[in-house]
Amino acid sequence: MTQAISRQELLIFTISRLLEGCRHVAVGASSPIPGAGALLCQARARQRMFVTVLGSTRHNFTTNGGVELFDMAAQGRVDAFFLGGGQIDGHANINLVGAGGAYPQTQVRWPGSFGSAYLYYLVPRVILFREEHSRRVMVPQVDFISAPGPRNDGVYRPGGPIGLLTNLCWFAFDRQRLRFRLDSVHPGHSVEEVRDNTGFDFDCPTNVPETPVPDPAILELIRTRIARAIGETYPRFVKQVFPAAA
Amino acid sequence: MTQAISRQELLIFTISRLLEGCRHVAVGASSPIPGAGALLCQARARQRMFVTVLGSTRHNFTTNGGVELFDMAAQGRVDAFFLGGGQIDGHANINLVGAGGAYPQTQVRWPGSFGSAYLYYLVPRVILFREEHSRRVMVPQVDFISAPGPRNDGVYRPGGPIGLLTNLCWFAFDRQRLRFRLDSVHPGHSVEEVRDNTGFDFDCPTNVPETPVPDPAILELIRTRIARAIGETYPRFVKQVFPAAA
Amino acid sequence: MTEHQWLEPTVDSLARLVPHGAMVAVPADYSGIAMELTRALIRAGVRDLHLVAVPVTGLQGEMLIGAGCVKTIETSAVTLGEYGTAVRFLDALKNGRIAIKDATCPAIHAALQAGQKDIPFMPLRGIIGSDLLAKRGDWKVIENPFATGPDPIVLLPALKPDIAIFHAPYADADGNVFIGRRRELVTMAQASRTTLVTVEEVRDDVDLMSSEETAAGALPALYVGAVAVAPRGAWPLNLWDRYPVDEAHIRQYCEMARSPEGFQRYLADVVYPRHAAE
Amino acid sequence: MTEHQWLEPTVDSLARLVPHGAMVAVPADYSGIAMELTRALIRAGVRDLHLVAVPVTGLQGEMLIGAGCVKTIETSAVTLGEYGTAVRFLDALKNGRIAIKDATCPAIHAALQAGQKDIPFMPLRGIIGSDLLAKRGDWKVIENPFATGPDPIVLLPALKPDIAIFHAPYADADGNVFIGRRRELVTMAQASRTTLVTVEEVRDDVDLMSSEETAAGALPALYVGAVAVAPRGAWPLNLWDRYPVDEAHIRQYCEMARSPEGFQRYLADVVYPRHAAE
Repeated sequence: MTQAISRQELLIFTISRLLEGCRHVAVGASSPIPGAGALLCQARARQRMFVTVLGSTRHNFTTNGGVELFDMAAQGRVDAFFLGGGQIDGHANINLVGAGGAYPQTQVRWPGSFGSAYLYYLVPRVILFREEHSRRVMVPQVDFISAPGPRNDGVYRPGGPIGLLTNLCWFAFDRQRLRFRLDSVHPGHSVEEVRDNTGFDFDCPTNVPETPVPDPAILELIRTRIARAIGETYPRFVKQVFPAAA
Repeated sequence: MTQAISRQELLIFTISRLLEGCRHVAVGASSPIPGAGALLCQARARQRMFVTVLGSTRHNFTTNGGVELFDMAAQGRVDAFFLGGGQIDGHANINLVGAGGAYPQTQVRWPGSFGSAYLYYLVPRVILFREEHSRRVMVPQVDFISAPGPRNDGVYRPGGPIGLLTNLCWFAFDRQRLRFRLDSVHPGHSVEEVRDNTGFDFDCPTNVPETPVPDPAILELIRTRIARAIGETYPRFVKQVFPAAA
Repeated sequence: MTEHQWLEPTVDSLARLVPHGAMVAVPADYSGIAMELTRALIRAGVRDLHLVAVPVTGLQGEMLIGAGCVKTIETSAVTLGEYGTAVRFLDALKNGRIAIKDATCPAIHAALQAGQKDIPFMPLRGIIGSDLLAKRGDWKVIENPFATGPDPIVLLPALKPDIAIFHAPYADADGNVFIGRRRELVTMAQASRTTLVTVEEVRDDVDLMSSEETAAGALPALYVGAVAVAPRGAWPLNLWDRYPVDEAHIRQYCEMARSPEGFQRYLADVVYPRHAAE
Repeated sequence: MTEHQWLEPTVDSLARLVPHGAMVAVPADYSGIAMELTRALIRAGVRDLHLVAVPVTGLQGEMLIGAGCVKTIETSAVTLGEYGTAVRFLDALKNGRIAIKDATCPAIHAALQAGQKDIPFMPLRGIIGSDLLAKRGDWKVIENPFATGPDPIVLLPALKPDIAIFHAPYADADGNVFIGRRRELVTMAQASRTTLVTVEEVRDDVDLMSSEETAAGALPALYVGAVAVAPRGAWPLNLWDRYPVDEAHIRQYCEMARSPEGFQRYLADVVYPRHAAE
């Protein structure tokens, strides 16, 4: 008997759908779900697809040091990447530095901006991924802009966000209107729940579809081959989420 | 019985004297005599000394590709280098491109400027080395400046020429006066011969000493260990000049 | 091995080559962290370091900050990853005991590459519109002189640390250091005035420069000021895939480092005893 | 080996991936010259190439120019070294059949590094006062914006070739290419839109990415558009220290290339027959 589809499995599947057609997907640190999503997409791709998982030995195609991923991104050789944020606002600005108080002595301090202030401009398909969907995270305006959302400011920017994936829903980012649009709500959740937990305005069609779920064959693939593959880099995650594959 | 000191041996020894105290000497392409001079200096040095011979596998301390030597030079990690020229003038301008006619369709064309237009500015002890000492080479003014001699023009220039070594003599370059000064004439040659074969003005003291020659122990070292070492990169040169070591 | 001029007898003697106030570059956890040397720096009481994380730091930066060795930290992140929060870093930052130059990873790499080439600056895409730029007085924006229309671009001043520090599997008989594909270590070393390296061992039977295969993964001795042997010198962190992270120990650290007193106890228990034993 | 999507059946089919007018980057003789591919390009009759020598060229550039494949050459030197003069190059230059962008080695490296980072330009020291700068309209001089006083510095626009081409000992089962410490090949490949490689062999038993030791000397397959097997593909040049230069052959070339007719005879004797045999 098949277990119910877990939250993580839905997110992994959704990410794999969002990555379709990519030649090279890179996944940053502390990102087991995006990593698994990229590996799932790769497993189902018809063309050759490269996946770079930061911290992996096996899924690592760089030999030129830490700078290579960034150079690749500038060269147009990274089709998709993932960014998160302690705060995300309705203009797709993201904050990975801190909240409250006066910088640098903010009340809350997160690790720092990592590569966001660069990759966000250059990777054509940036997926904002933040599991926690609350008004604490989804704010009207971030306190510190680690990386700005797209603006019509003349700055060289071949890349940018395609949307924001959370535990509740998938927002697509509209680069014309510079706003999020609620594109699908995950099974078991509602538009009202999304609205209640989002601090920024977003566009919302009259009928919001439900986020598609993986079919049994894909689910099986996630639970076996993909779980084992991502387990190389994230053993603890796999132990917790896919105990059978650990 | 010791053979007479050859022209090449005198040049090798003179170069080794000019390199004393260097931590790292680099030698460019097609430079067997500078290479041998650097290796002789290294063999006699009291401190650790690095010698990079372009084209050598053994005497090569770079692992970062062709750019590394140039980066090293900028970092102050190359103490001495050698440059030549199809033409050299009295302001220490050097021409490795061509002479006569209108660039690029010059009557004579040499291979090109190589790294001269960069290393000449950055390496503190550049030794101009050109065996042929004639009015064809030592001209009043070069037809094309591959790399300019030092000027008081405010351009960042920690390096520059210390002098010019030829088959006839050693000219020191005076960075105050921006002129060459005849410092020594090789045994068997005279100040008059130098003057007759030099197309540019230079300073000349009343008494010009003779260029020192290597003692028998050093000569033996050149003819054995140094000849074998440079033979890795320049077998033909060694076969011709040091047949016993080839 | 006493014939090696470049070999320091102990990690503590290596640490004494780092002067107060030095700008010190350290790699990210995946590149080999000289943790034993970090402990030796704390034992030596080094002060006022300008720590440059290439491009982020974790336990090493956290401990140096906690021990009061750091005046300024330049980094794209300070994180202990899944093990917890870098509490000593947060505490020092909040209380104004350290200055921070918040950066983004490629900017640190690019600024070091400028140092490596000894060019005064390096242009880099992105960054414009980020508050990072607003908070850093040292990054400039110019119009790209090669563009036909308006095209603002950031210029980063070169980073030229005094000293680069890392831990590697081994040095060969000539002092060349095996770094594999961790080429950020090459950039760090070349951009810095000198480099201090701890290694698991010195392999007198190896000449890394003797073949293309081995030379490809070598940092030439020319860049290395001094080396000291430190078996398991990255502990409690991992050294690449040579040995794993000591997770239990790092969890213990995180537990103790929650309070200043706990951190001092950690120093007394873990950092200082080795010194007494020497 | 037919399962390798990235493997072209012949060097001639690889050559057909180079369009007329392409900007093609080639390495210096010490880095592995794809001479069999060069002959295939001549056989294919490719025209109007913008050849970028990284940073100098020899027999490869000379032959491509002699055969009329090149419109512009960008290089720091064209030289056959001790074997003689590059007569076909000199002849084409003198008769205005090619344009030349004279450069200096570090400028070509730096411009490619700008291409590798996809930044629009790279500053570089030196050059000011050289006639190279005067003859090139594409290099600019600005005042260093970080200096307190006057400090002119050259900016080089990024070089982004369409195709990088070289010869290497082998590709592994995944199409990763062993390049040892010839890291200019990495810069070339990353700066270029794609890279075409000839190799002595494909080693299906090797996974270069599987260890730090071997990954250090690998160009990842991600950058490689296509590979063809060309045993002794650098002939008559050497491949690193794998096989030596065929000195007798190069002397024969130099002898024949003295006249246009002799060069045509060389093409007929050496370059075209291989095609007929396929």
